[in-house]
Amino acid sequence: MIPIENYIWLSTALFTIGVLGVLFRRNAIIVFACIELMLNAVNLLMVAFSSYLNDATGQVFVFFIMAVAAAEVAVGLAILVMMYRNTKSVDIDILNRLKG
Amino acid sequence: MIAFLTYKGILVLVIFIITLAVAAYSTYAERKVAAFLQDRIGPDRAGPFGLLQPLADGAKFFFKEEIIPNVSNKVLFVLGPCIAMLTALMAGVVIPWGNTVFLGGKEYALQIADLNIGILYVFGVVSIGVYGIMIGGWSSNNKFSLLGAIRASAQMISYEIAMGLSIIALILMTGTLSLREITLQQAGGIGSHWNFWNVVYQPLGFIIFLVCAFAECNRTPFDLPECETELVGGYHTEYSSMKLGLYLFSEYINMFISSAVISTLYFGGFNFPFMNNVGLSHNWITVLGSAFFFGKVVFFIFFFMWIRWTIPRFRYDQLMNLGWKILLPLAIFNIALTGLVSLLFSR
Amino acid sequence: MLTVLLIFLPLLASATVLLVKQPLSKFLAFVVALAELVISIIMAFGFDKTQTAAQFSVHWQWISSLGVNFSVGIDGISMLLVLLTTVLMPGIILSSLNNTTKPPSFYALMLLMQSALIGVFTAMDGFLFYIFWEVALIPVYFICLVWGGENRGRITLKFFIYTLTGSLFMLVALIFLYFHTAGKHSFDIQSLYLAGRGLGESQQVFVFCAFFLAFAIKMPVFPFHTWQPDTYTVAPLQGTMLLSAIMLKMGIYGVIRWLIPVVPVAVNKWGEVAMILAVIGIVYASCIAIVQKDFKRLIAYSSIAHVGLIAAGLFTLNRIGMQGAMIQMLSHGIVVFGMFYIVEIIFERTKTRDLSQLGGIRNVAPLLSSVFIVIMLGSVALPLTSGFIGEFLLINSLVQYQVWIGAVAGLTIILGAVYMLRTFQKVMSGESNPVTALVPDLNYHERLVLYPVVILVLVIGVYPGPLLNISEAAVNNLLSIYSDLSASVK
Amino acid sequence: MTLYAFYFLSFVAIFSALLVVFSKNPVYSVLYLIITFFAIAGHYILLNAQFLAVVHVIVYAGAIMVLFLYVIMLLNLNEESEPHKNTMVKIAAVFSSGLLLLVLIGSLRGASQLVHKTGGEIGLVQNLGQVLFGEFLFPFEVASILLLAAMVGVVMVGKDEEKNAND
Amino acid sequence: MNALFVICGIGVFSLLAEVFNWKKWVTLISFIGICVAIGVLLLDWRSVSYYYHGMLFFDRFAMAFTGLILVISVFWYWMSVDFFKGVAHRTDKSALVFFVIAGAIMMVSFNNMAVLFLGIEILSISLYVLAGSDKENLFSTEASFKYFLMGSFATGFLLFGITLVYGATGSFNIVSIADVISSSKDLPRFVYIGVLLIMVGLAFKISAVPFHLWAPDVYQGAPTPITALMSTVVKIGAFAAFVKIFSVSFIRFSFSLLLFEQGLMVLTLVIANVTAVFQSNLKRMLAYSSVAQVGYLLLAFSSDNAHSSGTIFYYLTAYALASILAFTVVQIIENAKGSANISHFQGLLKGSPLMAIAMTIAMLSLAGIPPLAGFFGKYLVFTLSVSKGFVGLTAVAVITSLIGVYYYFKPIVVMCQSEGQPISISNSQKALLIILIFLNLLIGIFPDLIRIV
Amino acid sequence: MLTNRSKVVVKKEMNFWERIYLPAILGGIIITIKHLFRRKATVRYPETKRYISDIWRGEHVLKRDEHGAERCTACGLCAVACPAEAITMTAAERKKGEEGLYREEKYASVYEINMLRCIFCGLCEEACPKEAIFLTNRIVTTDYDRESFIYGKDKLVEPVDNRIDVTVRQTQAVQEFKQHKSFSHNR
Repeated sequence: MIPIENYIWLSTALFTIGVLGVLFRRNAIIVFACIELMLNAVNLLMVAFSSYLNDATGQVFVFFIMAVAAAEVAVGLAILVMMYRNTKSVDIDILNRLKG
Repeated sequence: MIAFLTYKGILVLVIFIITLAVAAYSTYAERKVAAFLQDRIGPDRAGPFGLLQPLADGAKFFFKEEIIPNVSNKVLFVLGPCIAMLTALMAGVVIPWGNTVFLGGKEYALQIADLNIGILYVFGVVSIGVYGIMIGGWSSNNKFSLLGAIRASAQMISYEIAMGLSIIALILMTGTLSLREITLQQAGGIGSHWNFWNVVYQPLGFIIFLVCAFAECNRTPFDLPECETELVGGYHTEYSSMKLGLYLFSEYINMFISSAVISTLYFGGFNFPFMNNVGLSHNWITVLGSAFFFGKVVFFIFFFMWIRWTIPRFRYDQLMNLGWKILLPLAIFNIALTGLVSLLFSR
Repeated sequence: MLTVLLIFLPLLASATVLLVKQPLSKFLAFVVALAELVISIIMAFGFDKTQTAAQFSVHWQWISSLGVNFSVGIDGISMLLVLLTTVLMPGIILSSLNNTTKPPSFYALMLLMQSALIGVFTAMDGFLFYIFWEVALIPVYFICLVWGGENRGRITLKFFIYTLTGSLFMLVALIFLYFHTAGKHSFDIQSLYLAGRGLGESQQVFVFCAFFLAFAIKMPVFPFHTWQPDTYTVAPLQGTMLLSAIMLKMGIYGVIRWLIPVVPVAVNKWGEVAMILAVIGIVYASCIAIVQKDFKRLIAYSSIAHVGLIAAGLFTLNRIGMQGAMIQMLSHGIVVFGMFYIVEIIFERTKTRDLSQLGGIRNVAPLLSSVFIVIMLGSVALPLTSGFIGEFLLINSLVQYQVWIGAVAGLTIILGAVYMLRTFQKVMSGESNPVTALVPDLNYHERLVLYPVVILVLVIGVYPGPLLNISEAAVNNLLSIYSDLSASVK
Repeated sequence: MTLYAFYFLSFVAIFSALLVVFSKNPVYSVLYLIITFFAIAGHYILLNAQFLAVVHVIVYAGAIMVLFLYVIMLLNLNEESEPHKNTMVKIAAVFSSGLLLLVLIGSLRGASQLVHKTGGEIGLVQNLGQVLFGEFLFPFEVASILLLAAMVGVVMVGKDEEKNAND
Repeated sequence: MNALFVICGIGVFSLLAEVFNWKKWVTLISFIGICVAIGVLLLDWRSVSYYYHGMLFFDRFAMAFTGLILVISVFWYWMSVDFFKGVAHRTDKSALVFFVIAGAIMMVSFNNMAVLFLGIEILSISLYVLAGSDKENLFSTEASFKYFLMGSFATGFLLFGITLVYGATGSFNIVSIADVISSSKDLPRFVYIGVLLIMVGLAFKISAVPFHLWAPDVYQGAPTPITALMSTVVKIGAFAAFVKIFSVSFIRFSFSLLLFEQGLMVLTLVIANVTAVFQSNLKRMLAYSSVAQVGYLLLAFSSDNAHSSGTIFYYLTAYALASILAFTVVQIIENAKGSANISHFQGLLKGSPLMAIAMTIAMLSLAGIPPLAGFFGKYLVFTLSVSKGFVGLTAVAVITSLIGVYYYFKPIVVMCQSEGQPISISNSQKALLIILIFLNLLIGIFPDLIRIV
Repeated sequence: MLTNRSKVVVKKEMNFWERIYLPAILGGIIITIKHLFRRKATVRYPETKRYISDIWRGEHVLKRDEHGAERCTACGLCAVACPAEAITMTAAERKKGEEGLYREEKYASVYEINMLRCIFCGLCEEACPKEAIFLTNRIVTTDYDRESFIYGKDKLVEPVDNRIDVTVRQTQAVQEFKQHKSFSHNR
C-alpha cells in the first residue's frame, strides 16, 4: 500500500500549483480552472484519507465538493460570459475600475 | 493469470473486430436502409448486393489525399478524431455480449469487465466522447467547424443530464449499476423463471433514454453539430481521408454501443423468451442469447436509421427546449413515479 | 421620583417638540424648561441640608446582566449643579427666542441636552453616569454642527473626537473599576468607591489618569484645551452657552464625584500635578486672552482661566477650596452665560466681534453697557459680586495649600481685571464709530434674560450662605472620607 | 506495482498541472487540466474508490471541463488574446506560492503516524449509498437547494433582460 | 429547524410563482413567510436538539442567530422592496435571496462540516449572482466576478483545511472532532495547519484583513440592497459559523490560535479603519466599516473563545440594525441621485430630516456612541477583552474606534451643511426608518432584551 | 381556390395527443417502414432499362413526307404554341430544283429547339397544321455543355433512310381531331 504521506505530498503539490495558477495567470478562465485544480487536490486528499481511515464519510464529502464545484462552475462561467459581454475581455486586471 | 489474460485478450480482440465490422457494415446499412426507405436500391455495385462497399469506402479513405489546414492546430487536429474513436471503442468494455460459456470446466463470461458501476462507466466514457468533436472542431480553425463543436458540446451536455436521470429511475428499480446484473434480472423464459424486460416497467424512461441516445450520437433528428445545410458538415468540415473516416466510424460505433446499451438495459440483453424452456445446454443458450442480443442490437441500429429518414432535423432552439424543458422534467417525474411505485410495492 | 421627573420630562418633551410646528415648539420648550426650574426649586426647598447621602433617590434595575442600575439621587453637590442647569436652561431657550427662528429640532436637542445634563449630575451609577455623559455630548455637537458658523464641520468634529477620546478613557477606567467590585460586579457608585479604594497604588494612578483625562478635556485644563476656543467661537450662541455655562461643570463635577472619592490615594499623589497644570492654564489663558482681538474668543479664554482656578482649588482638597469651587461653578456659569449673550447681542447688531472695530456702545446703548459692567465685574470678582466669593475662597485655599501656587493663581484676578476692563474700554467706552453708532439698546427679550442674570450675580455675591449650606454637608463628607483614606495610606 | 502506478500517475498529474499554469494557450491549459483530472481519477482507482473515480470523470471531465472548453470556444480565446502579466507580478506569484508550499510541507511532515486501517470496501456504491442516504441525508437534500440556486442564478445571469417588463 | 424549511419553501415558492404567474404576490408572501419562519422558530425555542443524525444542532446559539437573521431579513426585505419591482427576474432574485438566508441559517446551525460547507456555498453562489444582478452595470458585473473568484479561492482553502482535520480526526462532526482532539494524545501535526486553513477560509468569508480585499469592491459594485444583505445577513451567518467552529471543534487549540486571531484582529482594526477614512463613496466606506466591525467581533472572540457568543450576538444585532438603517438611506439617496458619493448627502438635513436623522443614528450607532446599540456592542466587547486581560489590544481597539468616529461623522457633517433638495420617500420607507431608529435606541437602552445567548 | 385543391390552414389548439407528437412520429415511422417494402423506384440502369410507353413524349422529330420532302413550312405555329418558348426558326423560300427537298414553297432554313427549355408538353405537335413535328419515345441524350442541347435541323429532321415511326401518335382519333378545324388553333 502506498504510504499516506505520498498522497499528502501529491495533493499539497497540486494545491500549491493551483494557488500558483490563480496568482500567476491573468486570464480569468484559467484562474478559475486553477481553482478547480485546488478543489481537486482537496478531493484527492480527502479520498486518500477516507481510504486510509476506512471511513466512507470522506468519500461522501467528496460528492458534495463535486456538486458544489459543478454549481460554481456553472455560475462562474455564466458570470464570466456576462463580464465578457460587457468588457470584451477576460483579463482579471481589467477588474480594477472599482477603486475608492 | 496467463489464462485469464489470454481469455481477456481474445475477448477484447473479438469484440474489437466485431465492433469495427458492425460499424463498417452500419455505413453500408445506413445507405441501404436510406435507399430502401426512399424506394431506392442503394449501393449494389461492389460485390453481391454491394456487400463489399464498406471495404471500398475504407480503401477510398486510405488512398485519399490527406489535407491538414495550414492554420490549424496540427497536434489537436490529429488528436480530435483519435479521441473520438478511442472513446467510442472504450464503451464496449462493460457491455455483456453474452452469458457465460463453460469451456474445459471453466466458466468464461462474454464480457470484458463486469464493473459494479458499469452504467456509470458507460456514462463516463460517453461524456468524454464530446472532446473528440470539440477538439477537432476547434483546431480546424474554421467557423463552421467551431460552430459545430460548440453545438455538439452544448447538445451532449444537455442531453446527458436527461439520460442520466432516466437511467436513475431504472437503477431505482434494479438496485444495481452492473450491466450484467441488470441483464440477469431480466432473465426471460416463460414457464419457469421469467421476468419482463425493463421496458415494460420503464416505458417512459426508455423513451427518454432513446431520445437522448439519438442526441448523444448526433443522429438525426439531432445532428445539429454536422448539419450539412447550415454548417457544411460541422466539426469535420476540414477533415479528409482517414481522419474523416475515424469520425464517421466513431459515430457508427457510438450508435452500435448505444443500441447495445439500450438492448441491455431495457430489452433483456442476451435473454430471449422461452430460453429456459427450450431444453438446450447452457453453452448453447449462451450462443443463442448472444445471437438474440445482436439481433436486438441490429434492430436498434436499424431503428436509428429508420428514424433518420422519418423525422426532419430540429432547429437548435427546439433541440434545447426538448432537452431542458421536456425531457428533463419528464425524467424527474419518472424518477418520482418510480420511487413512489417501488415504495408502495415494497411494503 | 422628582429626580426621575426632572430627567425624563425634557426627554419626553423633546420628542413632543419634534412633532409640533415651530412657534409652538419654542413655547413648549420654554414652558418645559420653566417647569424644570420649578421642580428643582421645590426640590431645593425640600432638600435636607444636613444629610450627606443622596436624596430623592431612585433605584431601578436596568441591565441586570451587567450590574447596571438606573439609580439617581441628589446630594448637596448635585443639587447646586441641578439648580444651575435648571436656572440657566430657560434663559438659554429664551435667548434663542430673540429674533432668530430655529426649527423644532433645535429645541428638541436643547431639551435632550437638559435631560442629559441633569442625568449626569444626578447619576449614582457609574454606567448611567457614562451614558448621560456621552448623551450630553451629542445634542450639543449637533447644535454646533447644524447652526454653527464657518468651518463648523471640522471644528466640531475636533471637539467631538477630543471629548470622546477622553470619555473613552473614562469608560476604560470605569470598566476597570467594575471588574474590581466585590461580589457580583456592579456599577453602583458605592461599590465603585469601594473598588477604587481597594486598588493598589499604581492601579489607582491608572484610573486617576483615565478619569482625569476625560474631565480635563471637558473642563478644559491646560494642555487639553485646544478644542475649546475654536468651538466656542464657531458654535451658535446657545451652543456656546451650553458648553461654557453647564457642560464645563460636568468635568468639575466629575472630579468631585468620581475622581476624588474613587482614587483618593492617587489624587493625593498626583493632584498636585493636576493643580499645577490648572495654574499654568490660568496664566496661559489669561495672557492669551489679553491679546485676543475676537470678543467671543476672549471670553472663551477667560473661561479657561476661571475654570483653571476652580480645578486648582479643587485639588487643594480642603473644605474652603471645595466650597469655593462649588460656588464659583455657579457664579461662573451665570456670568459666562451673560457674557456670551452680550457678545452675541453686540455681534448681532454690529456684525462683528473684532474688538478694534467696536467702541462707544455706551453712548448709544446705556442699558446694555450697564448690564455688561455688572456681569463683567462678576467675572473680575469684585467684592459683592458672585465671582468674588468663589475666587476668594479658592485662592484662599490655594494659599493655604502652597503660597506660591496661590500667588500665581492669584494672578488670575489681576490679569482678569486687565483684559476685562480693557475689553470694556474697547467695546463700550470711547467714541462711537460707524459700526456701533446705530446699535439699539436691549429689547424686551434680552432684558428678560439679562436682568435675572444681573440679579443673580449680585444676590449670590451678597448672600451666598444658603447655597454654601446646601453643599456643605456633602463636601465635608467627601473630605472626611478622603482624608481618612489618604491618611491611612500614608 | 501499485507504487509504480502511483508514481506514474503523480508525475502525470503534477506535470500536466504545471502545464496548466504555464501554457500560453487557454485551450491547452484546459486540456492539460483534463489530463490532470484523469490522473486523479487513476489515483481514485488506486485508492479503491472506483465509484468516485467514475463520478469524477463524469462530473469533471465530462461536464465541468466541457463547459470550460465551451466558454473558451464561445469567446474565441486563443494565444493572441492572452493577457500577459508583468514579470514582477509573476515573480511575486511564484514566490508567494513557493512560500505556501514551504509552509504546507513544513507543517505536514510527520503524517506517517496515521495508521492505515484495512477494509477497502468503502469505495463501493453500496457503502457510499448507505452513508449518503443515512447519515448524510440532510446535506444531500440541501445540495439540491444548492443546485437549484445555481440553476436559477445561471438562468438569471445568462438570460437576456426582458425588455419592457410590465410588472 | 422548521424555520429553515419554511425559508427554503418560500425560495421554491418564488420560483413557482414565475411559472404560475403569481409574481404580484411574491413580495407579500415573502414577508409573511419570514414572519411565519420567525413564529415557527419561537415555537421551537425550547426544544434544543440535534437533527438528522447530528447534522444540525439547534441550541440557544443557533436559534438566537437564526432569529436574528430572520428579523434582519424582514427589515431587509422591507428596505429593498424596490429591488424586486419593475425589473425582470424578480422571482429569481427573490428565490436567491431566500437561498442566501437559508444558507446563513445553515451556517449558524450546522453540526457537521458538510452542512457548514454547503451552507457557505448556497449562500455564496446565490450572492455571486445577486451581486451581478444589475447586468447592464459594469461595476455590478465586476463586483460579481471579483466576489466569485475570491470566494471560490477561499473555498479551496477552507476545504483543504477541512480535509486535513478530517484526516487527523476521522470525522466531520464538529463535536466528534472536538472529542478526538481532546482525547487523543498524538494527533498528527497537520491538524494544526488544517485548522489554520479553515481559519483562513472563513476569514475570507467574514472579510477579515488581510483577506478582505474583495469586500470594498464588491460592496461598492453590487446593487445597494445586495450590499446591505451582504453586510448584515451574510456577515451574521459567516461570523456565527466562525464562532461556532472555533468554539466547539477547536476549542482546545484556542490558545495556539490566539496569536493568529489577534493578528487578524489587529490588522483588521487598524487597516480597515484607517482606509475607511479616505473613502468618498459611502457604500465603499460602509464596506470598510463592515470590515472594521469584524475586528471588534474578533477581539471579543479571541478574548474568550468559549463564552463570547452572547457578546458577539449582541454586537452583530446592533451592527446589523445600524447597517440596515444606513443602507436604507444610502439606497434612497442612490436611487435619487445616481450614486452614493458622499457629496450627494449634502444638505440632507434640510431636505429630508427623517433620512438625515436615520443616517445620523446609524452612523452614531456604528461609531459606538451611547445610548445607541452600537455603543453597547463595543462596550461588551471591550469589557470582555479587558476582563480576560487583553488591555493592550483593547487599547488598540479603542483608538481605532476613535478613528472610526472620524469617518462615521463625515456623512453627518456633510448632511448638516448647506441647503438640499427634498427627496421624496414612500410611507413604507418612512415607517421602516422610524422602526429601525426606534429599535436601535431600544436595544441600546435595554440591552438585556436580547441577551439571550 | 380555382382548383379547389388548396387547404385552408387551421391554427387550432392541439390537443394533448397532438402535442406530445408521439402518435404523429409513430405515424411517420409507419409510413417510412411501409416504403421499405414497396417496390423500388430505381432500376439498375445499364443492365435493366425502364419500359417506355408508346406515347411517351421524348425527343422531337421533324417528319418528311412519303417522298422524302420536309413537311415543315415554317409557319411558326409551333413556336407560338410553345409555352416554354423553346422553338425558334427562320423561314426561307424554296428555290428551283428543291421541290424534292421541301414539300411546299416555304420552308424552315433554320429550326432549333432548346432541349433544356423544352418541357415536352406536346403542344407543338398539336399546333402543327402540316403534321411536321412530332414527339417521339426517344430520350434526349445527355451532354456536357448547354450549347449542345440546342438541337438544330441536323438532329431534328428524320434521316431519309432511317425513318422514325410515329404512327402510334397518328391514331384515328388524332387524325380526326386534326381535321376538325373548329378545334384548331388558327380558327
